[in-house]
Amino acid sequence: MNKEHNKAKKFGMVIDLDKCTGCGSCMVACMAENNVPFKADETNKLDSITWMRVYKLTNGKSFPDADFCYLPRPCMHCEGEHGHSPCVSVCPATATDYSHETGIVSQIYTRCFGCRYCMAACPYHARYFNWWDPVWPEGMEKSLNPNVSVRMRGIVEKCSFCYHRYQLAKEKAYYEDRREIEEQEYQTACTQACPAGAITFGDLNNPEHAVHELKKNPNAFRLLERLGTNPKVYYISSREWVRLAGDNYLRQEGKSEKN
Amino acid sequence: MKVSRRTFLSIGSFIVGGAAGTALSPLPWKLTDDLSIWTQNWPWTPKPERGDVSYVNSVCTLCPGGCGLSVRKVNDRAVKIEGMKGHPVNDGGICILGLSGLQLLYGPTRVKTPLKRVGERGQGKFKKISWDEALAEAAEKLGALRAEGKSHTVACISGSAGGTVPQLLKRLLTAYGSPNFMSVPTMQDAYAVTLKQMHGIDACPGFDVENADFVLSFGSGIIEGWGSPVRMFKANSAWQDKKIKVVQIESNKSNTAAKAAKWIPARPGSEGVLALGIAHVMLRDGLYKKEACDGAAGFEDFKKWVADNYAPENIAAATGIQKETVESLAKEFAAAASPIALCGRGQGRTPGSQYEFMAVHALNMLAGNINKAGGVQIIPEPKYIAWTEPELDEIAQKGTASPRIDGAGSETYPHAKSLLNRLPQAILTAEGASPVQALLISEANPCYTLSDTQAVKKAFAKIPFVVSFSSYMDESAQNADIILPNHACLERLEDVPTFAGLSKPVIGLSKPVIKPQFDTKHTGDAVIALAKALGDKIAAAFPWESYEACLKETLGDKWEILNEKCFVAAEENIEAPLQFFTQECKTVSAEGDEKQYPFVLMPYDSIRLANGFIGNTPFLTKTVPDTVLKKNEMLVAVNPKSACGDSLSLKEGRSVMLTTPKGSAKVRVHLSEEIMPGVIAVPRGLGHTAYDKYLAGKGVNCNELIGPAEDAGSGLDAVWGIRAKLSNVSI
Amino acid sequence: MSTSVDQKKEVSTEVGDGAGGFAILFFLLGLVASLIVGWVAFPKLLYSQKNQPIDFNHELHIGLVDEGCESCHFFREDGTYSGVPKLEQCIGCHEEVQGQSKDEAVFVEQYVKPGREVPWFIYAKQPECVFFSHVAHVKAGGMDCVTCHGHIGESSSLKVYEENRITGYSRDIWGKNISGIKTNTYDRMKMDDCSECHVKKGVNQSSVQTGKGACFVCHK
Amino acid sequence: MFPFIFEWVWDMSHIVFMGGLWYALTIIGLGMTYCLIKAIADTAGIGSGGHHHHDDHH
Amino acid sequence: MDSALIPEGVKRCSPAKFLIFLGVVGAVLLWGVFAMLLCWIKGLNQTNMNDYYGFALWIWADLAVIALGGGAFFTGFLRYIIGKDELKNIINYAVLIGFICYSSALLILAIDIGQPLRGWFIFWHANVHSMLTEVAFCLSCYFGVLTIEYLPLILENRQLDRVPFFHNLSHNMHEIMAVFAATGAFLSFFHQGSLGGVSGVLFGRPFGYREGVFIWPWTFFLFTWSAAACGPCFTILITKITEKVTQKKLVKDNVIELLAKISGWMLATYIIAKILDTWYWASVTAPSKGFWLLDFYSNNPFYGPWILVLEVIICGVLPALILITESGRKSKTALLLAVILAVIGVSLNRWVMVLQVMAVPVMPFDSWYMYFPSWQEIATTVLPVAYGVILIGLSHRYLPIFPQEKELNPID
Repeated sequence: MNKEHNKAKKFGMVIDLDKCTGCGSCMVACMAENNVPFKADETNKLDSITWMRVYKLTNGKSFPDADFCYLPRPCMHCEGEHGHSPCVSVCPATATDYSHETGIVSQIYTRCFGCRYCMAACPYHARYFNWWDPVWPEGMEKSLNPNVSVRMRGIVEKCSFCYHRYQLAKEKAYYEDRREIEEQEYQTACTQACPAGAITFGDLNNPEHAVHELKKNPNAFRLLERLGTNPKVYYISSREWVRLAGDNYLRQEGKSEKN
Repeated sequence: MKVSRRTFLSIGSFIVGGAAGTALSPLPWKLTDDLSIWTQNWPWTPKPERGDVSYVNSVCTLCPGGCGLSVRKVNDRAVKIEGMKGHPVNDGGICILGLSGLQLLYGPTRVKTPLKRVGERGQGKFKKISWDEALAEAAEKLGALRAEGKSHTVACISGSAGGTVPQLLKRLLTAYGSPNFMSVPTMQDAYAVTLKQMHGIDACPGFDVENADFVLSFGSGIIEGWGSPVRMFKANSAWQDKKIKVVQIESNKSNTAAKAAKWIPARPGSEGVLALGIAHVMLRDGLYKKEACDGAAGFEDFKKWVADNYAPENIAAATGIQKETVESLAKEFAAAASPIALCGRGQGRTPGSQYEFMAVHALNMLAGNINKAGGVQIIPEPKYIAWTEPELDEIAQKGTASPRIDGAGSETYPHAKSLLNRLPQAILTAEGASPVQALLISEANPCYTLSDTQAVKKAFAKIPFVVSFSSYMDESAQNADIILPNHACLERLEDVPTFAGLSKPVIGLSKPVIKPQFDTKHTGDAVIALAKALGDKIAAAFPWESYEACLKETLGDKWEILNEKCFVAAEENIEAPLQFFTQECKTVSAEGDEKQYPFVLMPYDSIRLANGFIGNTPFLTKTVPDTVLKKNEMLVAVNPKSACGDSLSLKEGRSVMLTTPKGSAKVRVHLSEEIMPGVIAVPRGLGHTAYDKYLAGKGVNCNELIGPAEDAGSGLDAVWGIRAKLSNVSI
Repeated sequence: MSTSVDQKKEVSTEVGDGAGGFAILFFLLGLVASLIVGWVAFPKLLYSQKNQPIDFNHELHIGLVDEGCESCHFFREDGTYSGVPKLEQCIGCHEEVQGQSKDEAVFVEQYVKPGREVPWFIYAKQPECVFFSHVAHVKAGGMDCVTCHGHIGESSSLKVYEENRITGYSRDIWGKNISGIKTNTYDRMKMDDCSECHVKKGVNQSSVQTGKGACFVCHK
Repeated sequence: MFPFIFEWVWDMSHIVFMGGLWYALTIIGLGMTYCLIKAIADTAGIGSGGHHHHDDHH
Repeated sequence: MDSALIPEGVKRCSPAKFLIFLGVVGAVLLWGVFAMLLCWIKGLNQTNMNDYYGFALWIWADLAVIALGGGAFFTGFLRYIIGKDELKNIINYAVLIGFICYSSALLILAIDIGQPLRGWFIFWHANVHSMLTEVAFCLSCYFGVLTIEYLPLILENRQLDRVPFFHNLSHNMHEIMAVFAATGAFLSFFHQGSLGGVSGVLFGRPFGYREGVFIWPWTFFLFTWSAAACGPCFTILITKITEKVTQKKLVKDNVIELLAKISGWMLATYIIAKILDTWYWASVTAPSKGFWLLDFYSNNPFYGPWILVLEVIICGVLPALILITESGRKSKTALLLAVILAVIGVSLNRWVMVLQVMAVPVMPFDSWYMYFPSWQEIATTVLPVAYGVILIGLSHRYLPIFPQEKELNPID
């Protein structure tokens, strides 16, 4: 291994649900950055590709005690045990992979042949299938980003933590004879766009990065931790019911467990 | 035919040999490989071209927010809109609409060349014409009207009143001889009237929300797009960090209410009463800032009036809020060091009730926060456009002296600058020919955004000549006779004065990021060309050779810095003496009979639905939840406990007829615990009939179900809802 | 599997009359024919031949510039690679026709004067799914151009561009040799060639699946 | 699938999996080759003389 | 007309009747082919699958036909390895049914994947950690074995058998059939198991996830076992149907009863293991992930607890009891009922292990969604059935499938 690759990074996110307003900027920033296609009718949310999806969580109570909260869900880039995230090990053609260097679950779209096993494996529904050919209205292909390839029909895709931005940041660093990049040089499109500043992105292993401290917040939790997926996206909420909505609990289990 | 044994054997051997040889050659293997590579490079899957990357700064004009943009380009393509770091309004953040702005720029809904109507009005049948033809035809029509002495029958609707382009349009009308320049009213107009009445000055409000430590919002969609959206999102995050209490008063649990520390679901329409109830407690218990209020004009009368009429126990029935809640709210508000009360419902795109604005503003005055940190800032109107008054010929003098069609500035509504909401009625009630013989529409879509759209369309049908400057084929452009398409946002140069409740307003410069994609013309240039074609004194009033020259001259020493930074600070706040009021305004109630219409329908705003002149982009519509839109059907939110008669049972997803005194529409029911029983929440921003397949035909335009409610105080549209009923869909 | 063979009568196995010889002859005929089709005709049919719009003399130019290949194929300030030069880089010297060559005249007349970019065919163009960082290889990795691009810099004329009719790839990606065998590092530019070097040098060998590079090292 | 392919790794999982696979393929392949060659030989009258005896199987 | 092709000593229906039969079933086949082409040309948007139901009708059909095709490997195993000689009278048909099932499974897989032209990547770029890789490899290899087992049968056609080379080839293949059968049994064991592993290893899907040994979850073994138990039941069922349609007795009762008896004991032991597995999963595995049994079955209109009762008790315990008792096997009605229930049971098990795994929401704020196949999915699923019927028709008409047919139906 070259020296510069010795220090393993673990890119992750901390999303402050108290700040998240559910405005959807992260979703659109992601679509615009990553050339996500759209159809005339996208109201069937079961076949609508949104790498970043904002879920609405409700506390199930009646008016006027009803409460709700938004929860943006990118790919969790699960580490599982030693990088065996739920989706990576099941891919029969090794089209998706986990990198120990960055902690990112990567994918080769051109390798994927569309068996959808990874989608079955992902409990977060973070993976999407291209049921249709991606078509842009005439003229609108001009807005496509050349740093991300357009995915063809018949394959699976998902959030990449805007890995191309990492590649570009590294290119700039190499040009300037640097081996490391700064925290601000690699930020995902959703993080950058979030008008509420609710998303923080960085290297969870690096004490100098903001996420390193934020993830230790006593109100921080991850989605479905009990499954052992070991996700790299953390959420913060001051509301207990929201924190409890992040995982499944048996009826007899005290609600105090996650205080 | 009997194949001989030998032939059979030979052919067989040849085939076997061929198969063996083929297998030993690269043919099958390379072909298999290449076919799979073909699927990886299907020619119909776009491959975006790579190239030089650059960033161009500009300012967003898709809403009044005035955010700074940083647009990423690859060669000559704009590929991504991002927020400008260091911009005073948004500092790197950006809203969902701004992010998808390239879809408007490159989208199929653009008007690509000047168009002339060939079919019936509203049919959407146009033919392409050249710019020369289009301008000549418009000038000829306008010239003819002027020659007939009907110059005052020409009106103009502009999306906003500020900035050089609206001012050029206004100047054109003045020099031509018409007083009828109208802008699309928003809560800013209601606030302007409020400030005029309560401080006696012409000014705009600024809200120093960043420094407030208690926020009392009367239905303002703080994170729904109110004010300058990104700035408000950032303020909301700062409040979360600093644990600042926000109290949201609203019958529907909006996103703002969900983020607020406290949600008070008051009866819809009673917000003003509630504000005065709070004022009552503050005055009664001496909790107001005495040094600010004592001795102010009308204070004693106000005090007595409020004491007599707005005791918390007396307003409980009207507001549905218990006495104790009002008491504690008043105490908390008064106890805060820098509290602020906000109003303007939802995004504040409709002006609202004057009574409510004044009542809420009175709370700010009582709290002594006028022109204080964390309070309401009184900011003068922008003054950088200082052109010499145009010289008027005889026709123009006569024309501009005639009364405005909308009644703004008349004795009844002396403070109003324009009352667009009164225009359709004025046209429809006029005897004989329409009082508007020609209409220019710029950056506005009245056929979609005005209340009672059916009436608006009827009124439009009576106008013989309509010119649209729209960049997009919207509902109003579709009803025009001639379309003179403007460059879209990011294609054009334009000054963007941004107030939008900013405590430190800015003047931005929207710079062209890319070359115009189609055969469009800057509206500023089109106006100058029209003026030149009309000749004489009208032409003389427009001495500039182009819009760019005009803008450069207008901005003077600001030009250079604007070009460099894209923004400069506007004027600082000004002194504002307090003037209290007593019974000048009345509350606005929902139209319709309570017995016949058991529900109250309220439109609600969502940041994911653009509801103004700009229509939703495909990306935006993609984010709309399936509890709002399912296929082409709109869902309205209703509390499952709502009483709606025996004949109808509310069920999730059920199709029902929603009827109001203004019209009816088939919608689906979304049961929600986040809304007060008896209220129906209808999303604003759906139901377009124009645009493209990504927007047209989805849902119902709520403005079709709601009629305008003229505010007795300001004359502005104060409608906030209407009575409604739900019934079974007749088969 | 037979269970009824038992009842079968004996079957003659006589072939006789030299049919066996015929069979062998036709077998060989088929074999040879298909081998010729597969090895000779097929590659000819598979690739279309395209001449570059104008010829270019690398050898001549490299003698005139100071910084070798990077003089024209340079890095931009953000570290991205500029690739094939744009017209503006050539215009400095080629505003007017230089020398006698016919291509030179065509270049100036048809491209420089109207300001039209030359639609070069790029031999080494990787497909859309590939992210390749020149700066990582040249600056950080210290590699030279020849390793991947061969001795194009020493050529005095541009070779014919061959394009795969099915995939649209340049033939240089798969390699000139139809069987895909390479003898030099620059004979082929497939994923395996990238990976071979990466494995040897130990670059980004971080995949949990293969212990080699993960997808996003080279793919986008 | 083959050692020269990118995804091939010389580890236990590959040895067990691919070992099993190639073992099965080899048996199938060898079995079929044997049958074909023997059938050709039988037909050409080499070896057993082309007449097999029917009592050698059931 | 085609009498020269029909095996000696048996009677077949008239060519006209046979052609009508082919025409009717062929029309259904063409309908399926049309739907298949739609899926290939226009893409999988022709189906009602979505991002929540990424595996749907087809994968169920795949798993089901493979389980039902298990009769081939298990009967082969019993006949060649264990030495149950009587089974030679049904092995041909078991092989044919297996061949149909497996070729259908491969065809469905080729339609089901989003990029059929890249399907070979599963072999080339194989990820040996994926259950699906194991499925693909073993499935295709085993299909090869089935072809090898089916081939001599084709060569025994009266006309083909006259060609000396074919005759010799068929003879030689028969000689070493035990080797192929053993390899087939080995491959089958693994791919039936790995199909079970497909959902068993999904640790993000608590409904499907099972603990197990080494890399194999319990479902791995349960799937193999259930296929061995229910596959022969399917063979019996199809044999009975064929007898009904041809109005002839084709296999002697003692053969059927032997197979039924073995199936019965396999089913009985399987269902005990299945109950143990369910119990352990419901009381240990699932609760550790925050679910208890009824969380998986309530709150939705379709996947109720009935599905568990039907699968385990009615279609598991009941047929097992019938088949392990001699009177049960001897009664024609009871035997038929038992094999039908067993076939339904194993199909239902595969349905649950594919569709319900997808349907159960894992994120607490997610919902149950229902799925209804589109006509294209139904047509492509019917396609292999039509193909199977045609192949059975052709094979029965022209090949000596049933060794006992002549004896049982002597021609006067």
